[in-house]
Amino acid sequence: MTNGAPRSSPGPAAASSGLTAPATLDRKVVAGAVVLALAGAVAPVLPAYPLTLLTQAVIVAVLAMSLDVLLGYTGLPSLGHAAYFGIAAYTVGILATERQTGLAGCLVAALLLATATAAVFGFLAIRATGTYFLMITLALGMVVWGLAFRWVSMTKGDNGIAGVPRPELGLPWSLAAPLPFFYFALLAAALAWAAMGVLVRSPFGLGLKGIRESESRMRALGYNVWLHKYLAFVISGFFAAFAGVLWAYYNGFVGPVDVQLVTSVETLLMVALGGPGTLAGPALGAAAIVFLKNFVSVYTKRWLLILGAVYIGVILFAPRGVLGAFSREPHSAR
Amino acid sequence: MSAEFWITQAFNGISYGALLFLLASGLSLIFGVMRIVNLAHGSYFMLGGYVGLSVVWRTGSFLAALVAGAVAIALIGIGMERLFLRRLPGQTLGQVLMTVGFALMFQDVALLVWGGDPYTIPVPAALQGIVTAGTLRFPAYRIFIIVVAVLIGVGLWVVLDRTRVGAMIRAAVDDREMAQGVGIRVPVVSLGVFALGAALAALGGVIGGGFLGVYPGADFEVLPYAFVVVIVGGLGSLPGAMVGSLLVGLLDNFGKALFPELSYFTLFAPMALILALRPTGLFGRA
Amino acid sequence: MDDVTLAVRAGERRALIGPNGAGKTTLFNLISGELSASAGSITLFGRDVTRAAAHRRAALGLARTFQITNVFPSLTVLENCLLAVQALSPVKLAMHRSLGRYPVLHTHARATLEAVGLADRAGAVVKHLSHGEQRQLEIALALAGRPRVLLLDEPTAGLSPAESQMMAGLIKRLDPAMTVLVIEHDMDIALEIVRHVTVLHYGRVIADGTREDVRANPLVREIYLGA
Amino acid sequence: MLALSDVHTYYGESHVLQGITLSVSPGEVVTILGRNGMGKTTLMRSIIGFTPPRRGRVRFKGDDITRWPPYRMVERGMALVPQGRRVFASLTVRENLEVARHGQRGRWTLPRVLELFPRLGDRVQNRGNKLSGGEQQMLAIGRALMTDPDLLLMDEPTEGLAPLLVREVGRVIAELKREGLSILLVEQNLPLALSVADGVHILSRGQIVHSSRPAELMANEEVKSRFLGVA
Repeated sequence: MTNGAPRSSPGPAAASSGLTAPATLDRKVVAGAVVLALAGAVAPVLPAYPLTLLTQAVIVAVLAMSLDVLLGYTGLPSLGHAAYFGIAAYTVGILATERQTGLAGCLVAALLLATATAAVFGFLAIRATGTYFLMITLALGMVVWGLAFRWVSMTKGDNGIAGVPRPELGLPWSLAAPLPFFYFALLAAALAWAAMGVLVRSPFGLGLKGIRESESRMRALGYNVWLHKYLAFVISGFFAAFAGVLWAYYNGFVGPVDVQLVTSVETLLMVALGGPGTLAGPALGAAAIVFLKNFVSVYTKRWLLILGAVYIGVILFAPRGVLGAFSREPHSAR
Repeated sequence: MSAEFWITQAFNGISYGALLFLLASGLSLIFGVMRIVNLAHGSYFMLGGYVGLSVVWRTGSFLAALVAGAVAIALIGIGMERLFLRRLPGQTLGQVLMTVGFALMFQDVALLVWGGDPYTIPVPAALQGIVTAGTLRFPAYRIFIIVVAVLIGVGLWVVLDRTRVGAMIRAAVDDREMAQGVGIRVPVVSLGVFALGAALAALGGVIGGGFLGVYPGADFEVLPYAFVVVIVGGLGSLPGAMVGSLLVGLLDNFGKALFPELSYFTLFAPMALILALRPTGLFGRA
Repeated sequence: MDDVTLAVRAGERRALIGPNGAGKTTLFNLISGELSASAGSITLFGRDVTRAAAHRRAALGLARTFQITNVFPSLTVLENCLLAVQALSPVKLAMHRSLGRYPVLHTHARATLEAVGLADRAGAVVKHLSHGEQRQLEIALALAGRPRVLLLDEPTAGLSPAESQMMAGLIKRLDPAMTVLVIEHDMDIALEIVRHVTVLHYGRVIADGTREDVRANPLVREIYLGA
Repeated sequence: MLALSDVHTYYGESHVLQGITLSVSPGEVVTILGRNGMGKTTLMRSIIGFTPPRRGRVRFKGDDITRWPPYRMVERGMALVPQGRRVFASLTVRENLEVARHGQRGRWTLPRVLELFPRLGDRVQNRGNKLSGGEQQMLAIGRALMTDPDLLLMDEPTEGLAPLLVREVGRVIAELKREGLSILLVEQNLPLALSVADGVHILSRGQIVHSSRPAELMANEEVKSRFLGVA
């Protein structure tokens, strides 16, 4: 009832979708489709290395978009998102190398296992808000990293699982070759993008944005806020797992690095860089970081230093709209 | 398993918990006063160890290493707070990303300066012995760690609970805005707490360097431990950091000894349980 | 709050008044479920809801507005209203189809905006609205679910006199079957809307009756005017 | 002592104070009246620096303090008794008072504050969160006095207090006034407000809509009913 209490600041500026004007929606979809088609068109003429990076960017973009569903749309900053990505990647790695399981089997098992983990973790994390949510997701993410690192009989520990074979789909082109695999990844990413795009524009997706803006109002309107947040958490984990499956096939290797804290934070950076709550933005942010990391590491050994500076620079110099969205907690806690 | 096993493991757990306390108490204090989630806190631990190492090499004095490590890292902390973090009040995500940026840069700088090889900080001869009690053997250095942690814990408690400065810090934790409204220079208090937290982590790094060693990657290895301590104990609570450190130290040791492959699981599962029952930790307030 | 007993009949219009800190908003928070009562019971349409979560009470037909405007600032006016419209329907959990495929929701949302006079602002982002328009939206969100009981917490807070008059008109035009409980400081406005007034002071009901009764009540006069 | 000229304050986009001009002379008690949500607390927050004004100036003892951090205002001799008391929950009564001690002049000391509020004397070792509402209010006032102020900002010091305690607060305000302290008082309890005030302003929708002496306001039924009353 304090009339002097600072009101929580508004959410991201770029958040409102083209919902009210179907024309804008179409234009966005068209723009996205054009970008995808363009990527598909230039791929055959690209040299091997840029094509590899492009494939990587496409896959990581799915991971970044999955986090955006949670962070940008629902307002929940997860610091353990690599967990679902990593669990799926490990599942594929282990099944494909030790049991020669095919694509369908790997995909189903990986999505199930990672989504189930998200369902358990979400149950623990959704109870907390603000900083506590951040720290709990961090700690839960570390559980997965710890297992990857220490459960040597299952995960081969620090050595990781190498030689993950790419699936054979019975097509004339082998996915072992870079170009067919790129198209495979592109198609998969487009599907994931479309699915998440529909999700955030659906009635449920609007509910998520409402939660980001005001939980108390949502409760008063009759929403079960917990349920919405929980579903968003699990769905976000599902799409992260989808990216993890692609990653395992792309990289041919799965190791603790895929589930570590820095991977989770890097995904946050991609979302923040591209603009939370836009899907396309985080996808572009993902591409930007992937290219930056790889190009810089070609020219200098000091790429960590530069990447660190990028983190700090993004926070200091990115327009306030990009991060202002997250200054929700009034800093005079009462 | 023999009683000897249990006692030795418990002792190891407690001494590791003592080291964690040095790390986590600073993290918890910083969070309490400034609401900053500092992901560079593990870097303070690692850099403290490296600075201590260089000082021992140069001077041969362990004591000088402790002092130099703490002071150097306190200065780094002051620079980070004053020049960067202060620009992001209340922006949790921005703080997380920025402190990770610093952590990556520190990691690279350490690699540049000290190389990729692991080192151990040589400890004074007086701390190298073994204390025996019947058939039990306790390394003197681990006893030293416990003593240091107890002294620092008591010191922190006395300062926080018994002095005017401590009351000012607690006032800033309770209500940052109103603390300014009664004339407390909260920005100065914050800076001091940040420097103290960084210095404690660095102290932990130098001491830890004597038995865990100093090596690249130590920063992100200890960080989750510190976070678990703070989460379990409750953000911003000194007693919470004490109890949390002991709990985590014991769980980690017994976990590693009994279920080596699942040792992280044995550490984090109880944490999850505590959180499910008390989302703000054992001693935390909402 | 201290031992408040209040019974409101269906279709009744009642104002809740009292000095700052008298517990009016606290009472609303108890009724809507934002807070839970430590003792006593709250009954809605004959059903005990004392321990029910806020969203369950809303599902029973209870809606409220907030004293400090509580809307969704970076969404458009229409999106705000759609959120309220879909709130009590299972559609809110649909995630496989875009919201544009549910014309019924849009029709209902636009009708609600029409009712509060915001139809021409449907596409505007809420944070760019004037304060008065945001207060109108506040009401629209509560009305969109076609509630049976409506709690209005200072609907005219921060409005200019002209805007307040408009708001009063809007409230008077509400479906007469709807029960309305309103916290209002501006007595002129309150008395235009309601016949019954309850006065709270220090978390207790100190007067209850028609506006004439309350106006003449010496205790009320003393609290407000020291006369 | 204190002078505000054309102060405008915003919360985000919302324009809460719309050009406030007022002043408090040494030794004077000025009261701000007005209903809920009219900007009274925002006014206090703007003066002490919690929510600095976006436009306009605040002058205090000759200095332009508009953008000073709150602790500097306090060091200069301004103190706040905030709405909702906001005593430090984890500090004892004694500590709550001690952390606020800044003044060099020593007019207010721990014993003197305890003399003014005997009830606090019995509870010096209790933590802030163990006090009753009335005791918290006493502590909030005592804490403000410990900073040794020349100007006291009091934001609804009787909010939610039982009638006996309201009288107690009234007694304290009168005593402080006798000591020569300048006070800017926000109050909804009209009898109390009028009994201590030298001047009265009514705040409505972020603007001052009426200024007069207490006696004039007492006699002006129209203004009272329009901005304050029920009748």
